[in-house]
Amino acid sequence: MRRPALAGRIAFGAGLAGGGMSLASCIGVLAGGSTVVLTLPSGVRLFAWGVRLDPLSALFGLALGVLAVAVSIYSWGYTRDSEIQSRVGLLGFFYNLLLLSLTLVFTASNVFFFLLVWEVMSLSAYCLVSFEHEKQETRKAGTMFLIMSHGGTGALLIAFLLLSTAAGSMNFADFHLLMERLPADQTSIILLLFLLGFGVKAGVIPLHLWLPAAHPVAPSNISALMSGIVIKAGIYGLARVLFDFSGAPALWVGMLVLGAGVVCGLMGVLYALMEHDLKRLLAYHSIENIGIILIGFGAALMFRSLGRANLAALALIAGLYHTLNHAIFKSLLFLGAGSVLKGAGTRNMEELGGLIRRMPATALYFLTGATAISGLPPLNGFISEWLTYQALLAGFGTTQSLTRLMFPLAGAMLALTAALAAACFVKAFGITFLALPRSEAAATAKEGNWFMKTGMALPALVCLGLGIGAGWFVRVFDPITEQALGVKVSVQLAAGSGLALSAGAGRGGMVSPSGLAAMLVILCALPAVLLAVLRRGAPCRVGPSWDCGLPGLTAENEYTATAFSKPLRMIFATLYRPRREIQAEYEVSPYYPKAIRFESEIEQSFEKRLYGPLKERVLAAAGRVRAVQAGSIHAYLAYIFVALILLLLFGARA
Amino acid sequence: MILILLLLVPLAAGLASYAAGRRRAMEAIHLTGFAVVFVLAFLLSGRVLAGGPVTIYDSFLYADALSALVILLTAAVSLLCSVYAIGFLRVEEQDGALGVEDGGAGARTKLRLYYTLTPLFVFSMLLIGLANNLGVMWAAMEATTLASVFLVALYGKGTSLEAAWKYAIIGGVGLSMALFGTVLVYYSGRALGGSDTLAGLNWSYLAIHASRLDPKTMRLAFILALLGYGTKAGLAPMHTWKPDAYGEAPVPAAAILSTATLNCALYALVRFYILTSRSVGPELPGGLLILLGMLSMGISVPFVLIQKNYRRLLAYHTIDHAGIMATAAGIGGKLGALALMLHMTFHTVAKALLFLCAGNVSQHFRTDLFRRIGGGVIRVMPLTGTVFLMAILAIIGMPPFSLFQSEFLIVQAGISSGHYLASVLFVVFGTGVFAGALLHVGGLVLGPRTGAPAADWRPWQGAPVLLLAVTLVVIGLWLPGPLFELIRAAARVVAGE
Amino acid sequence: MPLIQDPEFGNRIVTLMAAMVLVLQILMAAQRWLVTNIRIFGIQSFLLAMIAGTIAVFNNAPHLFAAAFLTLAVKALLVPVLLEKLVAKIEIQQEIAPYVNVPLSVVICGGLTLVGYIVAESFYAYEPNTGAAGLGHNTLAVAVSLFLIGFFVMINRRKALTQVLALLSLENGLFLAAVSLTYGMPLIVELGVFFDVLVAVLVLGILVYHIRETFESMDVSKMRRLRG
Amino acid sequence: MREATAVLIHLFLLLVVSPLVTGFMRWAKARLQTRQGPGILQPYWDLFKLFQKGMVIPETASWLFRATPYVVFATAVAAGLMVPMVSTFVPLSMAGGILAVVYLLGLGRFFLALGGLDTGSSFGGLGSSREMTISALAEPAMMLAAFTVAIGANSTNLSEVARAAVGETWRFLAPSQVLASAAMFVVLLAETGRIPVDNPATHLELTMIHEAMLLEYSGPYLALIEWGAWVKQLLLMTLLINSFFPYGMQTGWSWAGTATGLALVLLKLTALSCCIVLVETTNAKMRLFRVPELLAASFTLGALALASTFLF
Repeated sequence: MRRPALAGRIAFGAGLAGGGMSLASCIGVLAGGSTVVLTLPSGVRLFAWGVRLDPLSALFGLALGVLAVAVSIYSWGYTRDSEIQSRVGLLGFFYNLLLLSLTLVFTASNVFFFLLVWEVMSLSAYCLVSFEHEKQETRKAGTMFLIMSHGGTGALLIAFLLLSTAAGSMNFADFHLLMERLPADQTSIILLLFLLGFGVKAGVIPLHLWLPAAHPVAPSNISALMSGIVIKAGIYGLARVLFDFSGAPALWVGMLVLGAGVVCGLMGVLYALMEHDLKRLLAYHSIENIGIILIGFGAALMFRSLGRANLAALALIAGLYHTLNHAIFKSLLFLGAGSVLKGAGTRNMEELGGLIRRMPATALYFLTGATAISGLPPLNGFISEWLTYQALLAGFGTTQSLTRLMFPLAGAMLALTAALAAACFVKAFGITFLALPRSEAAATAKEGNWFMKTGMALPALVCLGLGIGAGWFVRVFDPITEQALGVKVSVQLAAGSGLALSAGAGRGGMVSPSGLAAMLVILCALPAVLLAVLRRGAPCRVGPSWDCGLPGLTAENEYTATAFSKPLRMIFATLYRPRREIQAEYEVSPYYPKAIRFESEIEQSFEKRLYGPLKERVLAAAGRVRAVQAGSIHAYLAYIFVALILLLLFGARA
Repeated sequence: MILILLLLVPLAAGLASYAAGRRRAMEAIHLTGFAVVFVLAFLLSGRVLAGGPVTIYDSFLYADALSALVILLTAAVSLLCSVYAIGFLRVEEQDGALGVEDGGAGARTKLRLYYTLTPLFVFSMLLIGLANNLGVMWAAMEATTLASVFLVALYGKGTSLEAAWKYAIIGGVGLSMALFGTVLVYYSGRALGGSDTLAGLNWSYLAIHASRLDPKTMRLAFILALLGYGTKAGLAPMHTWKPDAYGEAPVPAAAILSTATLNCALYALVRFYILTSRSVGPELPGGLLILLGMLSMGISVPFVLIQKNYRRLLAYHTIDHAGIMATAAGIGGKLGALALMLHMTFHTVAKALLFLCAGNVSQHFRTDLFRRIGGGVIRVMPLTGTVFLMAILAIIGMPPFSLFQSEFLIVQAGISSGHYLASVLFVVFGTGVFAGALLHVGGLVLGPRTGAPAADWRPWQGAPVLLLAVTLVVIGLWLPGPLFELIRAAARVVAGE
Repeated sequence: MPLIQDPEFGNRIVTLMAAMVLVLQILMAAQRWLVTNIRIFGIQSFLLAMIAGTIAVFNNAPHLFAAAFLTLAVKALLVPVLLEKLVAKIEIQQEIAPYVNVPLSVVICGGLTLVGYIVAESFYAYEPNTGAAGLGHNTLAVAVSLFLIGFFVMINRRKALTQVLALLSLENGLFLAAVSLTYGMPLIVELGVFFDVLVAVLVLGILVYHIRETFESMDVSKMRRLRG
Repeated sequence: MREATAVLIHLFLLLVVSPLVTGFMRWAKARLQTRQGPGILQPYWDLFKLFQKGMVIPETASWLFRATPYVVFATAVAAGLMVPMVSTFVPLSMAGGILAVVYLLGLGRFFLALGGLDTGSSFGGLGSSREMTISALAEPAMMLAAFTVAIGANSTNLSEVARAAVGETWRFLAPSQVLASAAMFVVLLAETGRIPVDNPATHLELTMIHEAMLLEYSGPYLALIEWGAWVKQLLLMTLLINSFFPYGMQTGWSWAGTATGLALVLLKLTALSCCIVLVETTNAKMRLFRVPELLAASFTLGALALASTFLF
């Protein structure tokens, strides 16, 4: 507290070290395919504290490790010379608590310990989200987050305890394929509860309400962790339950997950398009990407139900790969947004612009993240989407029933989602970083310091690496698929000695990210060199953009974020139910308005039509119940009297 | 000897305070008395843990692990509240909150009343724990009401009188039912030898011969005792006096009421539960306990959600937790009993802490309404604000705090014994209360600063808060071995091993 | 065999007196003069003391004499006197506007008596009609009815003092159950109970006084500021 | 040697023939509208002239503006190298199939849209916004059509697709193929900026889509982008042709076969161009907000195509 510099160094140094260790141990496990089991001394006596690092845990630990390293370095710089600096010790405490609890969530080996660290994770995330609690928005978001998260935990509690009662044990190790042995209806209930509980944490629509509220209000380095890895805890839970505890579930489970994924992806990106708060936009994209992950999971479940283990492995790899990818590029994007926020003082895109000149490094890294999240080759987002498509494509042949139409339709929706995401990131990057600054703050923005740049460079490099090196990297998934499905598919997946990915033997469909990258470099370089050589000394001058003959191009002439997304707002008006308001002030004639005020707003349908009425109903009902305690002692005595007579009669009859 | 001293010390402290009448002297007596009581309770726990039940005077007083735990908790809370009360009442007197008429004479009378009645109140609670005879236990329970009525009415305002009246009348009716139940237990034991003597109502005697008690009578007896002691514990629909009494009593008294008194009432219920389940089987008493428990949890949800007054919020919270503990008792079995005892311990720590925090806030802002304060307590009173938020998170079942463990255990017990509906409702109601409490207390504690920072560190009020806060954190992560053993032993008593 | 040693005779007398106690209780529910109520309560308590004495004589339970004496002293004499003094002090005589009017109250009391018998029935079915059980059966029904009617009166009346009185009469039901079912409780318990009753009356009396001072009314239904 | 020849032919088609196709379409359109019109070879002269000229870079633009032409050109050519033209041999078959083609084109579009925004003028933003919207809406239809052909071939690899298509003589008559090709045709119109979606000839501010993004480009940069667009058009057309009407495609290697294949491809391209020109002259450009209806129709066709593979 008193010495912020020291506090920051300790806090983020610890985060860095922890992240590094996590990375090392996870890589060890994934490389060796072994499982590390450890029982910690438990202080609460009744319950064991145990950790188990198996391949699935290690994958998530890997993502966490990368993020912890990058974000810790970034935070070091980010918290300097900011309002947070005076409270950096507290921030560091919760930051490290969050990292610790996340690590333990991914590795907890029994029900009690899992739920304990799960809630600690939520709690530390709550404290971090509410860190700047002076703002009403922040408090509201934090509260909503914790309440929804707790509700989800309730569902998990019941589900886990039903499982543990059936297993007669609290240990995850005893839950392996447990659900295959339970009656079908019980399995259904348990699975639904799990989907509900983990769905809240992952931000699956319609349980997502907290996500776009809570992620943006946290300090940006925390937002990076929240969107990057905290929501992945939900995905981890789903993966653990669906591919470890559950055997081959009923077909409808896969269909449900797949459907949820499609809806989630599409709705997420559609809402993101309408945002011009940079961080909220990114938060909605998290929902979208969770959807893409779920498409992979859903397909894997369906394949499993249909008895196609190899395909299931492919789909599972697609989902998990995307999980990892999203963790990395989303945190990269949030870190970039943090730099923008720190440099220009606002997250509102309508006040930004032209930052590419003032903050070149941030712009480059943000562009990398934007390209990756849009699923464009040769970065990592493309790989996981490609794998997802391949899985969906192959799904068509797995069954003869009408169900198979789900796969290509899901594929088409995925394509739409990805294309809309690209549109959205053209907007996000273009409006924020390109052309002219729209405000004084943006015009005088400052580039982040060296730590922040390093913190962003790291995930950007990983994005590239996971893209180009996909053929080598898929091997990492072997122990996971072997544990979950009993097959190893990396040999079929990796072609051309790791230079390319194949969709599996017998099915064509190959892609070589490294080849694509090389080709793009060559094809860009060739004309560039040719032009440079052939046109040496040719005139090239800098002039003003076409301003329609008006005196000079100013920031007011620029397209705004709102304008950019207008076509889509009109096209999807059914979903958005936009409301707009135009006020014009006239001075001389009605043809020459002096000033025009334009306001456009879309309806937050889930808030207005689902949660709003729900909240109102509950509160109204509570208000009516309040009449019970109206102050009349006679009424109070009457309650007891009635209870007495009823119970006496019951006791006499029974 | 410990048993006698345990009863004599608070009794003497009360009388001595009355006799002394001067503030300094009363404070000293108060503090010393409770310190001694705590030490004695500590020793008693040690004795019970080491050598099993302790009895005296032909088993007139009897302390097994269950009693020892309840007494230990009572003594601990009383000690901390007595420390707090010294600071609290001094400020109240200075601020004129106790009345300024007659040059402060009214305030001094009230101080004297407080320092006299509180030890008597605690005395009667200790007697509940120590009495072997169910009738004596009943009388002691009645005495707690009588001793605390004037504590509730201490401020002498219209609302305090209203609260005191409701407390006294509802409590009186409730305890009449409990007495009826006690009479019926005595009646059901008529077939046993020695029923004419004092021993016929001794718990230690009845527990041994419980299987021979007349089941028909025991069933009615349990229903009446459940309603009676349930009133005292604040189970719905007999809970209505609670928010009024807790909201109006001076904070330290309210803290004792909502922790120690609740424990004592539950203790009495559990004693009846044990006898009844041995006589007629655990289904009926267990089912009724779960029914009332669920009702209590359910009724507290709407009131927590739309609460305007934070002290009443805490009261509804106590109703919720009374329901939780009743449910745990009703689920029963080894797990349920253990969960009950753990929860009782943890709840005592957290709830006492909450009341003390609420007292600090209430004393600084001079209002109990959320709306008037508006928020930002953490900026005005950093320690109180932080601890308040922490404690509310703890009590709504957030780990790493301890109540998470006991609630987890309750649901586990519920599901493994097939009480699916109860378990699901438990979770649903828990979430509702969670939402309301977080919403309101979060709004109260967080936010921009609304006024000048409060007077700096007040040792008398700060120390107990800090101590309880540390305890709360520590027992969430590390439960001391002997305490855990005591809890386990108490749970064994409840589970009837 | 002299009458004094015939338990059958004792049972008859006790049952008769119990029935009178019940009638008094219903009377209390039906009429509204405060002082009359206090006196009815006094008579009721006196009858209870007699019942205790009778049982002590016929069933050879000498410690019940103590209970009888205590009842006589505390409930039949001390409490009525105290309450009457209080009434004189606060100058209120009549209960106005109960929630349920008199005829309906009486009907409800009848219903509650029925409940009392249903509850007592469950004991009766259990044990053959032996002497003590027969006594228990009838008097238990009366006791439960007393209890319930007292409770009902508490709900039905607005005045603080009537509530106190009703609470006491409700406890009379308890006492009846205690003496007739079990020939009284152990002495120490009895003493405790009586001490509590005495203190309760004092405490409630003081409260009533304060309420009267603060609210200038004894109508507890007006105390409705604490809500929600 | 053979492969080198094949690659050379491929590159020849991509880079050299693509302007010709555009020239032919312009010429044919002019003829249909009874105009004289420019000569068929006009695109070559345009390119030649543009590469000679000097450049004006907007002062608001950043390095991204300069990088965009290269990326657009490179992605188009790279995608072109994965599409079979004359034979089922595809130069970069291993680098990716239809998904890679779609996503590479997406990458080019991404940068083009950013380049449009980078100028700071409203036109650039307007063009970017509309282009991204329409292409996003075209994507699911495109993907469904791609799925239909890929399912037939059990592969997303385009050489496999073509091989499978060649294998069955009358396959193009299957309902699924007819419907899918119709869907693909609509997508083709949308992706290449043809009437009724966009008018490649217009420079009217309010109706521009693709052209609006290029407004600030001049000289060699404009040349590269235009060229890239033509390459993209050609590759999409061949994709349509070779997926659904692959007659005459070579599966092996022979000089004669290659010659026939080349001739046939040119013939089919001419035919397809004529179709496009017909559509363009007989239709008016749609309002921007009617375009989704067209694309929805295309999507439905694609879905029906899939359903019919199920039915037949």
